[in-house]
Amino acid sequence: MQTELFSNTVWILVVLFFAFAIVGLFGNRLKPMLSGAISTVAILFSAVISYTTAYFYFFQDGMINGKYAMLIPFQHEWLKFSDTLVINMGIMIDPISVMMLVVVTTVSAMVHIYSFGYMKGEIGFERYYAFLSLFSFSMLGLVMSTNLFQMYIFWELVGVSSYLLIGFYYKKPSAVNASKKAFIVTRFADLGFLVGILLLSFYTRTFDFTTLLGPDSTAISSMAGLSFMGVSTISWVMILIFMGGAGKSAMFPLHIWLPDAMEGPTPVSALIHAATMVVAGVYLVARLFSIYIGAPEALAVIAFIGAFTSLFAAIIAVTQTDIKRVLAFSTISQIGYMMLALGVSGYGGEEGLGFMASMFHLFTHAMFKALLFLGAGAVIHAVHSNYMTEMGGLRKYLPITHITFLIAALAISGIPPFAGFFSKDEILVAAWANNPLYFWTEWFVAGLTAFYMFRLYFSVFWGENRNYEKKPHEAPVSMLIALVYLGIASAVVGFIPFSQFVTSDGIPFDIHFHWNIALPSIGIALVGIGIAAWMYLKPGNVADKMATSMPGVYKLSLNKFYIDEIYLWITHKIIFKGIAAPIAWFDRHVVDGSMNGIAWVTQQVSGRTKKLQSGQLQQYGYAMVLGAVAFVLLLLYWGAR
Amino acid sequence: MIEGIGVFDVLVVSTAMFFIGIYGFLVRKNLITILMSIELVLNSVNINFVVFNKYLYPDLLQGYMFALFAIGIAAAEAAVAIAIILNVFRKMKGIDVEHVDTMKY
Amino acid sequence: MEKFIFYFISAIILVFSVLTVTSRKILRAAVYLLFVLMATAGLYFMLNYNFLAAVQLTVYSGGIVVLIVFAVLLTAHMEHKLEAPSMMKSIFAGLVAVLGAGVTLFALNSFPFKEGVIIEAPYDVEAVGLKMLSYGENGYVLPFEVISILLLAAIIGAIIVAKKSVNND
Amino acid sequence: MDRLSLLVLVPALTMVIIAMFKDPKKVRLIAAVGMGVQLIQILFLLFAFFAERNAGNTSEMLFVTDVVWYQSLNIHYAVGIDGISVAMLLLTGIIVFVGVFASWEIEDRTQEFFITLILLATGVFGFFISLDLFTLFMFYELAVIPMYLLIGIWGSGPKEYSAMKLTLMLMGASALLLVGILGIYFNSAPDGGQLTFNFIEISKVNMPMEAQMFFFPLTFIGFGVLAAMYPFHTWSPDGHASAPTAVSMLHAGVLMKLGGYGALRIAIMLMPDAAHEMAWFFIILAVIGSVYGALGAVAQKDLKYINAYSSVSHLGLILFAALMFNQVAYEGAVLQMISHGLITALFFALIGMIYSRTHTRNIDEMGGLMKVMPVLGVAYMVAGFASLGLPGFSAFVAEMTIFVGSFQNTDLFTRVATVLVVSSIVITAVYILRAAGIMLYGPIKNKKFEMLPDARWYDKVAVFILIGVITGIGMFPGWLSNMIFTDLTPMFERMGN
Repeated sequence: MQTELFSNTVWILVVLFFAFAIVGLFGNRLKPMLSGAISTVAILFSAVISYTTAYFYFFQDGMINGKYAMLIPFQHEWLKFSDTLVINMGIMIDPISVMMLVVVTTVSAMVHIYSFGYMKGEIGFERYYAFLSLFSFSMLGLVMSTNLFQMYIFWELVGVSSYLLIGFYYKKPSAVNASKKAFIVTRFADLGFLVGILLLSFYTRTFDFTTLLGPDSTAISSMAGLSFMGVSTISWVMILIFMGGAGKSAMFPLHIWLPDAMEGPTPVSALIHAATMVVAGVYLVARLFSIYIGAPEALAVIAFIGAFTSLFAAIIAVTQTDIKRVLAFSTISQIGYMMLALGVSGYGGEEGLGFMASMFHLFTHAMFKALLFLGAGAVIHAVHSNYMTEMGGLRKYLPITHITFLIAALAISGIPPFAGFFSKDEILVAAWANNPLYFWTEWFVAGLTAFYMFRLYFSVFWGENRNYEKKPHEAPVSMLIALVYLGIASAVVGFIPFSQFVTSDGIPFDIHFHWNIALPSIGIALVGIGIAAWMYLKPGNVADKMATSMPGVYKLSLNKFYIDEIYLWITHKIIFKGIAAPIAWFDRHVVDGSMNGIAWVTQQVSGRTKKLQSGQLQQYGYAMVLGAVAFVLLLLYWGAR
Repeated sequence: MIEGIGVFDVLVVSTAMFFIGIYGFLVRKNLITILMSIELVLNSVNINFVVFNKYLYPDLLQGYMFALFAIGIAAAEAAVAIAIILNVFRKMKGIDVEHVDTMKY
Repeated sequence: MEKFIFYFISAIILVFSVLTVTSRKILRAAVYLLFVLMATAGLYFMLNYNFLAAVQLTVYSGGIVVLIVFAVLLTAHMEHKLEAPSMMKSIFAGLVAVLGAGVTLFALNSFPFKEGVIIEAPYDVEAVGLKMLSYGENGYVLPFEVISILLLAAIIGAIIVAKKSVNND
Repeated sequence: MDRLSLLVLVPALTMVIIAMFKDPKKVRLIAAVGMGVQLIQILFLLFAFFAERNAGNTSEMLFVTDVVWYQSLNIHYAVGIDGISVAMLLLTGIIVFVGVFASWEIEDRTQEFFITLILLATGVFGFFISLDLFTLFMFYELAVIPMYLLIGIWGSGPKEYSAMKLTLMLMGASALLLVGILGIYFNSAPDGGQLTFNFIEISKVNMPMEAQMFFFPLTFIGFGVLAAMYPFHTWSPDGHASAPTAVSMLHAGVLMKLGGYGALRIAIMLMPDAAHEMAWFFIILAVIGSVYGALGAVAQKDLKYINAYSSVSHLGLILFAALMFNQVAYEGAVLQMISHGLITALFFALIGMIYSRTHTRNIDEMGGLMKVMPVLGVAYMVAGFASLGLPGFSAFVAEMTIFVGSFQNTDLFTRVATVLVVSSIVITAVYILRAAGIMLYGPIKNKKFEMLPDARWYDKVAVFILIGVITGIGMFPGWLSNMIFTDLTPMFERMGN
């Protein structure tokens, strides 16, 4: 039986968890290199298992009756709420989870290797590797979840490992703030996810994907006819769940944490904030896609937010000077693509092209974006600066980095035959089929992408030499291994016939190449590259002139449309100063004040009362006599009645 | 039993005496004079006991005995009171009742 | 005749009572008190309770008044005149006293006293003494013993309280 | 001697033995041994409990002992346990044991301190095993009163004020409670017959509705004050801030749970009809408590105040769950009591340890402590993650159980209330990470802090035991939640749902 065949996949999680536990608990007693080696061996082991799993799944055993099946080789009851509402811990093997296994373990393994060189000599080397293992564990647990709640659990765990890794340089206040921001923003988004899960599970009485997504799922029918504030309940539920995905995947307006997350070590940015964790939102939507199909409003929201975000982030990326931030906004923009593709997709066969394109883009993007980040890391490692204004002419010093970076830049710009071209092309096809407006937006964004990537590329690797304090040197071997491996991947993965493996309903289909879409997109990419070359390749200040000629737009873009400031204003002025501080005041002075007030009144009354005990004998005498008289009078009165 | 005098007549006398004592208790400042007022009060009560015994239950001795004991107790009370007054006088250099309020509150 | 004597004694009691509480010379007040107590003893004689009257004379007039006089001599000068109570105070206290007296008398007046049949059996000292030491019905041996202990305690207490403390501060 | 009475006897005996020694070292050791014996005893009890249940003993209360105590009012010394009380006992045992280690550095009147502390613990143990409302109330008072001494004598800051405030408010609450309990007693036999204090017996009868409507709010508020129900929570921040470490731990960890336990088990279970009628009002208070407490914590600067408000927030969740009339939510309430007890005890223990080193609790004066005391820093982060409901820690299990349970109520009012309560966990993340960020990370602000020592062995014992239990429950919640769920069934069914 197929299910048993894949049961060894569970070792991926076990091994990584123990790697985390060992390195995390005893790391400070081990040699740093040994800790790193433990983690790396664990992730390489996982990668091997993932690859074999992928091989066996896609080529040997996965297909049942012409359809890639959803297999659950391992499952264990973890927490039981009621007879049907049970949280299980298990692993699920289906096309997208297997694809994600490959992506995550590949990038993660490369990052582990790369970090040997990049993080060498850092304080907390073993801690770094412990966190990497924790992240890999959680991310793989997330992609292989058998039910929504397990997914939520690992979802939170990747959030926390992201928090830990962003805040790795914990003595740097900016890193601490960035990590906090990332955690809180995603946590806020997870609120929607959680409420969505609760609602969905309330209607369907289950968390399990097999029941939720299976052919006799009640997810859509159970909420049929229900609506809330004019929108059908299922759309509310799915939009809430998407909110969680939007938070993790840095969709507008929850994207603000991702650029700041670049405060973490660069390999971490490559792994978590470019290739794997940030696409968890895309994965979530893809995972629940068969339910999303029943919620067209939710899909429309996803498509719109995806398109808007991709445009918005691309515009910002054009003006940033910190290379990691350019890449961060580029990531946001590319994830916007994926979201859009899901939003415009239909279900089954050719209809589901968007779904397949989204997954394809997720796959290729992971490769080339990780490569871009790792390349940027090599550059930063060489010149000890993040700012491209302080770089230039590095191609002579860093030849291998240069080549791999170029491959990645071409890939993301959508130049054939590199990976990005194929996946982006499919997305554009899907967008065209749904709404030409989306197509033109994304087409324009493709041009912007090519422009800002080559702006980055030219200003870092070409142009005049800067006076570097120390002569930049090529990265160590461990880093180059990762760069080269991913470079090759970025160059070739585009040729994978993805629609044969990953489709919305598990049934493979053939895709047709659309020249009418591909040519304009190649065209605009070339235009973008050309403008970048014109502006940044030649000496002279074409770019500066452009910037000064459009000061408003430039400033807006440079300052990321002031979204951060708006959030800062909301959190500081409204939540801290406007709500929390008044509540604290209210609590101290009104609630507690009234309690103290009761005590005060009691004290005053007793203070007054005790004065009666004046020590003046004759006052007591008066009281006694008058009291006695009063009693006698009362008795007489009653006696008379 | 006094010819021509009813129980009420005697009680008028004792009541008047009682409230004269009360008056003295209320207006006097010197502790000794207050003590004297109290003796008046006690005395009037004794008269009551005796009169009740004589007029209402002449065959019994309760009121008589009670008066007897009350006199004994009054003696004890006076002795202790005067001892206290002397002590107060020594401690406070005076026996003005308005100043004896150390134990208030 | 008896009626007249009663009125006479009553007048003495009331007049000297008032003088006791109003006299501004403290020693005189003590003497007035003595007169009141003696008049009371006269009342007891009239009621034919001779032993009680004798006790009243010896213990009250003889003992207590002497004690008071001693106390007066120990605490005040012979010629010291007490300050007169303020008008307000005496009026107010007087009102309270009159009110109390009024209420009491009203109550007494409205109570129907049933006077018993008078048995002119003289209660001589012997009868009283027997009663006092009898432990049968209507015997008073227990109060007698109690009061003897009380007196002892009072004597000791008076000594303890009145004696100068050793560490005189 | 039955085994439940031993739970009261062992601490009592420990007190007697402590009273015979003056040397602080010996006193500490005796206290640790005594409470260790107590903990082991509770673990055996737990196993015995499971053995009985697995053997098919389905009676509601196990190991019951019932002795008449005062005949004319039918007061019994009745003890027994079910899955809920045994879980609470386990919590108490752990926290008291750990609390002894957290007060290892008490030098002032060590002997008296430990006697009072264990006296308090005795009250708590007694409370959880009592089946008789009168003995229950007696143990309740026994637990509340030592608190006054512990804060007033060994506290810090405005300790007399805090001790007074805490004691007076709790005493006021117990006055309400006493009225409530007597009310229950006098209505315990509506059809005539023997009045009883035994709440298992009472839960089998239907109290008259008018009586319920009168006595339910009294009882609920009486217990609610102890569970820091808004707006009667203000004793908690001041009390915690002034209390010595172990007392804060015990108080927030266990004593406040007496309130939750009582509110659920006595107020709601015995008077379900009135509870149903009035639920809306108390739900509003609970929601306010949980959101308001969290927001209040955001604005605080003193670590203990942060944690005290956090407790208000989390106990709001317990009260909220208790008012949901849903078995899953009840299970969540009990789980949350245990989870919050452990986590908050860990927090207070760590705060105490940090305070004893830095001599300040103001987070603005600290910074970069992670570098100086990594063990305590990491433990604080773990506590923080646990508190904000991260999977793998007990709070996640508890909170999710509450949320899943309360979502089974379909009306819009509870839905909105639930969503509001869920949002409090986001705010929890804000204040936890804010405090941790300022205190642990960044550069070291105060030069004096650079030489501070990290955790000592007794600190580590305390911290590691708590972390172990929190993660243990968080990773393997099944046995606990099943035990609680099963034993809630008879009660729940009698409530007529």
